[in-house]
Amino acid sequence: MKRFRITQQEIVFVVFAALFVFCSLFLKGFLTSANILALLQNVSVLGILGLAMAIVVIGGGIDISLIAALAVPPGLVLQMVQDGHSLSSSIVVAFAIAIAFGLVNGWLIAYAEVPSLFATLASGIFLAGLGQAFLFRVEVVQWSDGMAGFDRLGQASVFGVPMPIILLAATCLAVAFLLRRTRWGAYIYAVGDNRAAARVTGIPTRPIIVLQYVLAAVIGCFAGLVLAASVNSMPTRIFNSTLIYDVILVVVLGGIGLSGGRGGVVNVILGTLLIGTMLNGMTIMNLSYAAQNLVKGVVLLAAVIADTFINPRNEETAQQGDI
Amino acid sequence: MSDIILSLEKATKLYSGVPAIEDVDFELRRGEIHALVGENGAGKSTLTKVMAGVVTLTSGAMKIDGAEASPGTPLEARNLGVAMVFQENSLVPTMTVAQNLFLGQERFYNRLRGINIAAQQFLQSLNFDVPPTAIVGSLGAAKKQMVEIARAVLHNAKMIIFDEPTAALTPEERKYFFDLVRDLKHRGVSIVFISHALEEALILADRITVLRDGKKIVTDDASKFDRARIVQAMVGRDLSHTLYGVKKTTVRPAGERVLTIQNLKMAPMVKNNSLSIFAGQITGVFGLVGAGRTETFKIVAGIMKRDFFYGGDVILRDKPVRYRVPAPAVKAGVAYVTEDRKIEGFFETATIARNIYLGLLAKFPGGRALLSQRDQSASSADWVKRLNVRAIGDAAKVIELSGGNQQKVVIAKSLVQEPDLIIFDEPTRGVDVGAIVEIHELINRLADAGKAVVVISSYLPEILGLSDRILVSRQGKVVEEFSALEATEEKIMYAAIH
Amino acid sequence: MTSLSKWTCAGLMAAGIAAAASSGVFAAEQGLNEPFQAKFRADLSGKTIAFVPVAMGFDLTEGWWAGLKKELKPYGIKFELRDPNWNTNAGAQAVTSLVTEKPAVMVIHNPDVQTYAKLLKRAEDAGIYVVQINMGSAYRSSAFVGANWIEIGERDTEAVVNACKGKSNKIAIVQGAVSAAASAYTLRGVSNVLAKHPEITVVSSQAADWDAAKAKGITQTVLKQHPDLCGIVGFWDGMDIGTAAAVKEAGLTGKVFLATSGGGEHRGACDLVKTGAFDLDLSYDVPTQAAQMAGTIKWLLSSTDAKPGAVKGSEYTTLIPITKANADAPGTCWNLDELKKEAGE
Amino acid sequence: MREAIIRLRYRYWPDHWLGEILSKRWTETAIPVFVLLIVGFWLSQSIHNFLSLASLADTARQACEIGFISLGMALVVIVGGIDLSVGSMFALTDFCALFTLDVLGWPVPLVAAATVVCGMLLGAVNGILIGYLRLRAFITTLITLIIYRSAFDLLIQRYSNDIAAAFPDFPSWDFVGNGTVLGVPSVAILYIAVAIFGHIFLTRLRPGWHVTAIGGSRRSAYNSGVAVRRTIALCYVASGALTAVGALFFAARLGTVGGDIGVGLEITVLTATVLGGITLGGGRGSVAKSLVGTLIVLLIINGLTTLNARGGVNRIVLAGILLTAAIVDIRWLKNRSRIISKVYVSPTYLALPEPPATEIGGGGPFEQNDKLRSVSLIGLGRIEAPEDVILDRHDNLYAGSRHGDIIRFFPPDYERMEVFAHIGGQPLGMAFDRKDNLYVCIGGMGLYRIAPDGKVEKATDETNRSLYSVNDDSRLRLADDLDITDSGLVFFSEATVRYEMDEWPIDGLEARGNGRIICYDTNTGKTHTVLRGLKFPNGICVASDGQSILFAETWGCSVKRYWFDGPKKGAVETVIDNLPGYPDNINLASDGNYWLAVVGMRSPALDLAWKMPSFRLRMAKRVPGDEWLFPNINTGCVVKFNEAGKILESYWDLKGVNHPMITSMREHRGYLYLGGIANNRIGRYKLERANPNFVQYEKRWGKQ
Repeated sequence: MKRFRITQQEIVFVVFAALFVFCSLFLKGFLTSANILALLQNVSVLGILGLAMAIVVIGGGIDISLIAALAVPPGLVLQMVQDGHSLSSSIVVAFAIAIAFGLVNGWLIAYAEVPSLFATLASGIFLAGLGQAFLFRVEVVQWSDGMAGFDRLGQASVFGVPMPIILLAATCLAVAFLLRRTRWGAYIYAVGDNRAAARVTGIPTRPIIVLQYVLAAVIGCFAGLVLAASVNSMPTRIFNSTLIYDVILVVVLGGIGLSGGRGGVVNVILGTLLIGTMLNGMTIMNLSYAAQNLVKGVVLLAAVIADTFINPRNEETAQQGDI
Repeated sequence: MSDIILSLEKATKLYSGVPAIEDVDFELRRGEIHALVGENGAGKSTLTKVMAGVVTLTSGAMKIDGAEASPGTPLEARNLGVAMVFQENSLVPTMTVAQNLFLGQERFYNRLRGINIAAQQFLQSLNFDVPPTAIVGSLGAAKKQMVEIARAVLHNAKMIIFDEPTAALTPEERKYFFDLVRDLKHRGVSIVFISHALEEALILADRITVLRDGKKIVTDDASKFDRARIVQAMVGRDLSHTLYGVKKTTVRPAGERVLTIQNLKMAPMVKNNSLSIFAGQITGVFGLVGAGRTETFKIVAGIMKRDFFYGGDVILRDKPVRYRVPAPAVKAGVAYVTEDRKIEGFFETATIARNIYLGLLAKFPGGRALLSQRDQSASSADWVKRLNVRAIGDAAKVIELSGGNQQKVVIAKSLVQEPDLIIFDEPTRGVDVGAIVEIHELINRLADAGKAVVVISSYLPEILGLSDRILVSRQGKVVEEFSALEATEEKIMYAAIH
Repeated sequence: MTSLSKWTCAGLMAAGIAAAASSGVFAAEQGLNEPFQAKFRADLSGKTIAFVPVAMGFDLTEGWWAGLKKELKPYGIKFELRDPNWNTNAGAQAVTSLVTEKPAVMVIHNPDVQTYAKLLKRAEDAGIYVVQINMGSAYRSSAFVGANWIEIGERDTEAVVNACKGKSNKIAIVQGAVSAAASAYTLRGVSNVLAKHPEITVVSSQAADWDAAKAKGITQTVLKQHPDLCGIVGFWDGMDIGTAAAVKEAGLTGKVFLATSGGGEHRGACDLVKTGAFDLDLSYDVPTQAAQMAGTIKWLLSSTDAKPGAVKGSEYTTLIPITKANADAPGTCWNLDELKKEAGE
Repeated sequence: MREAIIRLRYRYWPDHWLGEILSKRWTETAIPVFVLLIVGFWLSQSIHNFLSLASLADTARQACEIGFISLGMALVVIVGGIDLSVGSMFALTDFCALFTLDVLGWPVPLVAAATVVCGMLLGAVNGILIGYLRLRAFITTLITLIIYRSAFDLLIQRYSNDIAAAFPDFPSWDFVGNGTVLGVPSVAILYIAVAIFGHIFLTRLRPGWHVTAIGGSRRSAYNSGVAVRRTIALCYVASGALTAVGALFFAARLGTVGGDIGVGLEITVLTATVLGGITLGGGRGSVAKSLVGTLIVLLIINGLTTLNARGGVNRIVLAGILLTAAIVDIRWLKNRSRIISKVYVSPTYLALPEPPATEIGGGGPFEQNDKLRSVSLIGLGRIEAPEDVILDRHDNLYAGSRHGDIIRFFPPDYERMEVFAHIGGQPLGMAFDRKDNLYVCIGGMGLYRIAPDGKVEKATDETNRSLYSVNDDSRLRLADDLDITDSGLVFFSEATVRYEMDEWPIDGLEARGNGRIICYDTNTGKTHTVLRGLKFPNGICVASDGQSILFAETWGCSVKRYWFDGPKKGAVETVIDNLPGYPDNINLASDGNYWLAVVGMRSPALDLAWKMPSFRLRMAKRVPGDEWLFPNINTGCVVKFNEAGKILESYWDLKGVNHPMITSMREHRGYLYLGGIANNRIGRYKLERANPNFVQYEKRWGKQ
């Protein structure tokens, strides 16, 4: 009975492979090492954010405030350096803010028991507002001389591999290590799988939930620094964009169920690759942005529908509040 | 009109290729009470779900009133005159009692006052004291069960299927229920009911069908059965002497006092409860559902919080403690094995080994940041062997195991923490007979090893068979204490009710 | 002369004259009473100006706001700011409620050509002057002050086409948001020029939604496929930071000609031109726009016949092309912090 | 002095309202409403023309547009899903409206229809995917959000110039966008209509029930025969349609297809929905909650904008209020039932005079004796809880039982018994009418009538709802005793309206006038309440004059008389004011006097406690319920009193061995038959000096 089942992860892999083969065959210039690197580089920030989201989703929550964590603390780094502070102290301040933000998120969700969707929605708005009102003078925080050298984080390359890809890979390894090899990783899975059981077993569920959101905020902040370094500015308006939806798609599409306790780094990589291949292929085809979105949406929908047909859910196995 | 209201011929239902019931022939006569018994997984629930239209047969035929029928939804089944009271509560927790009662046969426009009054009339006419305007989610298990039963009766069905209808009822309410069932029978309604309490089947039923491993073993008049014959048919071997063994003749002496509870309060379930637990013996805690037993010990284990003001004291080995979360309780050597393993028992997508290892980690993190694959396999191999957990492979997820094996994993997850005070809450609920015996042996071994063991159960034979000392709980507090030597079913039951 | 130095000079001169006058001539004897200035002051004092930008918090809107305050505050004009923060619906609501509150003038920065159009008509019918800034709407109000996007598109493209002479003739276009008026008009300007230059091939023309990261991603891909690209037309310097970063990353700085446009704030424009990120940045010089608006408002409020809705006019901004040649020159760019300081914020 | 203050405080301050109000389901929304009031107050203070009609109308237009979408979202969330695609649907339907109007030139009604149909189609895509194909709502609507948005982007690229060029000038279109009826914006009128319908839909109509049921428990709904898939799909269609309606008004008001129309709208709407208290996950929610949430969010956003707040400040304040409200609301919902259980019991002040002496040798009419020692027993062990006993013309003895049966014992020895009728509930008081129908008060059910052939009929189970009662008191909870007048009026008492049948002792702890007397007219079938605010009214007996009834107030330890006819009609008068115990049933004696059962004796401790409401309040909060100080109801007596209320004699059973408890008694042919609610027997006592031919209903209505 088991072996006939194909998981969503495998479906996404099949779709990705098919797309990749299709693009390689029919698109001139797709299957070149330069383009593949460009493909990866274009989605590396998305991938890093996906890892942050994955930690939270595996732990049974969701973090809508990730984009605020991406935009505000790194923006502050640029702003502080612009105002004459040293780069290192600015980075320390930024990470301190990210950690504090994660703590607040975690507290709201674990202790005040506000549903994660709502808590992070509101806290994200709060952080974005804070940045907009008090931290930045203009929404696009520009690079300044004090940042010299820091742009290597986004623009350098090692052995021809652009830095963001290396950073994505490093984050993947770090997160995979955390989730698979450490006690806290095991706890995160346990909490996401069955929070009540984890509690009864004696796992400190609330601190673990707080930890998830702190990790997410810190990784989000890191992604923001990479983003800022690669475009030489921090467009904090990115908070208004629909980037968070792409992040959720990467995670969920990769096969990490929103119900928690399932999936891992592999799923994020898969989701990221699928999105990356699609976007890159369509950019090569010179499709307009709107058309790209349309195609992206339809392919995603097809993948999700395929999953439903292969792994049908019926009234017997349906979960309560299964959104 | 034939005498047979419903019949199944060679009924087979496959779940993903695995038969849940196989070639079952079944006949239900008009106006009879028919008991279905069998172990967990024997196919009772599947059989009844087929009749109620929740699942459809893979092969075989079903006839209702002589006509071929295969209801695809509960609605179709109900239109054919079949109503069912489900084991897993099938009420809508966010709606009122009255709404739940009429759900499915409501009118297009429903006057709220009208349905409230009608619901009250109906519930009271069955002598069920349930306020019609209460939200179902806020009711206790017994009241929910009453609403559930009332709903099936309200549907005016030709046959009603009850799946474990009396589990949550007090003896008083159970009596009303029996009267109700007999009354229905007199009105010509056929009753199918599933029960774990074999005595009920023997008292109430006209005929009994025993299922085992998805196959029908025997159907016969109830008068031709006794307890031993049913058990033998259920299990396939004679277990009557090992299961719920004969009355104890010796008891273990009380060791050191491990736990003292004084005036513990948690509104509205626990009311000024006081008791003591000793090492080296099994303390059985008996009480009806809603007597506050589970809540009291959940407070001890830090799973629930006592009332903030005037909440009373929990004293663990002469030291007053007040755990707000279970983690420190676990560290202090208190283990609670839950009564509801699906909700707070195990991690369903994790393997057996990981489940057990998580228990170990939670108690002895000891600065180990990294997981050790070796520890995990060692601890799990040890406990899988000690508890005789049967699984298809090491990578099997716990959700795929049978109820008994799931329960063993939950127990192992707690025992790996080497607790001194172990609280078993309904340790054999939903566990097959073979596993019950094993779990009972394990509990006895723990007490012999000097641990303080608490067994909470609402099943009297289990309490009497296991305990050295019996506490009886009623309305939120312990009201009576017996030595196992002096206790009888009558005495305990009297204390639990009056 | 650039605007900043112009104002500084003007300010100094005015101060000098005033000082001379007070100490000298007027002290000596009574002069001629200028007949209109009292009425002018009376017409302005106590009036309210409401500003509805698309959002505050970027160089353009902050600059306009500061510039307006600097010019008009001394005349006792009161200011209302309604910041919809990129939310069109909230903006429409703000404009709607302003119509009932009846300020003397509304300065409107349209998110698109339609959303406010009906409301602006209602406002003028209700007796409020409407000045539209930079992004016009379908409704023509008393005044439009702003850049000529078609001209921007044309001049940027011409510069790119020139730079491509003798090279591959492949260019890319990085648009803003397709639905935005600024982007659509600029694109028209681009195609106007391209129509005259059939030798140019556009290898990519995509919308980056005013988003630097997206612009970078698009440009990266384009550059990987067309390393011989000779020029890029960008639609906004705030977004083209990303385009420039992609160019730099590909090591093509100086080889690919990047033309863009923006408000001319020194950090976003001159500094980036200096570093070579942009080769051409057409600036519509926000302080000048603000000064022009202020002048228009003064005229509208003090005029006797220009009733709201009765007059309609436009003031297209004269563009300042910023290139390496003038990026260092004082007055080419302006400084938001200083402007804010002058406005007393 | 202090006592007087306490008395006045408890007489005039309605303590019990707190618990009753909190028990109302709508108080779940209390926190959001509270926040809304604060926000509204704050804005009206800081914005000078905030409350002006024009300003309110402006706010209303936008609020109602968003409000439509919130309603759709509420519906989807209640059914257990989520709809993230509303923003994009809003944009597409807005485009649809303007495209058909400006480009295709359709007439306005057709445009409206087309827009709504377009919304329904878009919603149907979601509905089919989520309802029928069982996709997950979150991910599905996330994807359709992207698809719809990009479709919109592609469409406006092509058509925005055409739409921008048109300035449609139809009065009807302007009316949709800007029209008012009596100063109320057109959109608000439609919204109110839809909201009212929505409320009725969710609470009373079958499909609404199905929606709630699916959200509350999908499996239960399926098992109850609800068409789960179709209902879910239709909810998404409705969400699409409602979004389209919002977009239609938006299009008419602004006429724009700007690129960022509806971007982020799903966040606003979701925030409003959650803030209003509609739980994600389903099953809980109402139209009012949706409205409250929408208003809070919009008032904050617009109010702060008007107050010249920059976007950032606006966001900080909004998020701060959202989080605070969410935290408080979660605490509130979590502890609400616990708070109710703490505050529902609200004791009040009751001062009784020193009871008359009952001790042996103390003299007086209540002096204890042992007369009832010699009662003979009927049905010992075969009957449970005969609260009342009654005999018919043929000397048959009837008694209620705990199982809801009316048991009939046959003369002469009353050994043989049968179940005369089964009703259910707890049969309490009984009385025969002129035609030998037996009327029975059933605790928990109401008033029932049993024909002589044993056929059971419901007489009444509902009375008129009183105006000032917080609890809906139209339902009969504890009908207790009754009697029937010559003209066919059934007067029956309801002991308490605050507690259910099985909680009646708590009413004794409260000692408030929670009971009432109700009249059921057998001629018209109508029921109405005649007296309210009685302290556990219990026994009822039509007095000899035929114009008044005597009734016992159990906690008042008194017997009163109420005239329902004659010159003193409507008056109430005290007959006995200070009994030594708690009176229960009253019945006629053969000599024209009255029998009164005293169910239990007063104790000094409770008498004192009744004067100390705050003491009992503390007790109710801290001591478990079964250890509260309750009125003692196990030993009692029967007394006889005359028309003037003078006690003539009393009958006791001091040891309580033979007949432990007395709640009722009937005199019949020289015997006194005794019932007791805790007994398993009926007592029969031979009266001396009694009329051996006395049959109560023969005396009343003559022989037949």
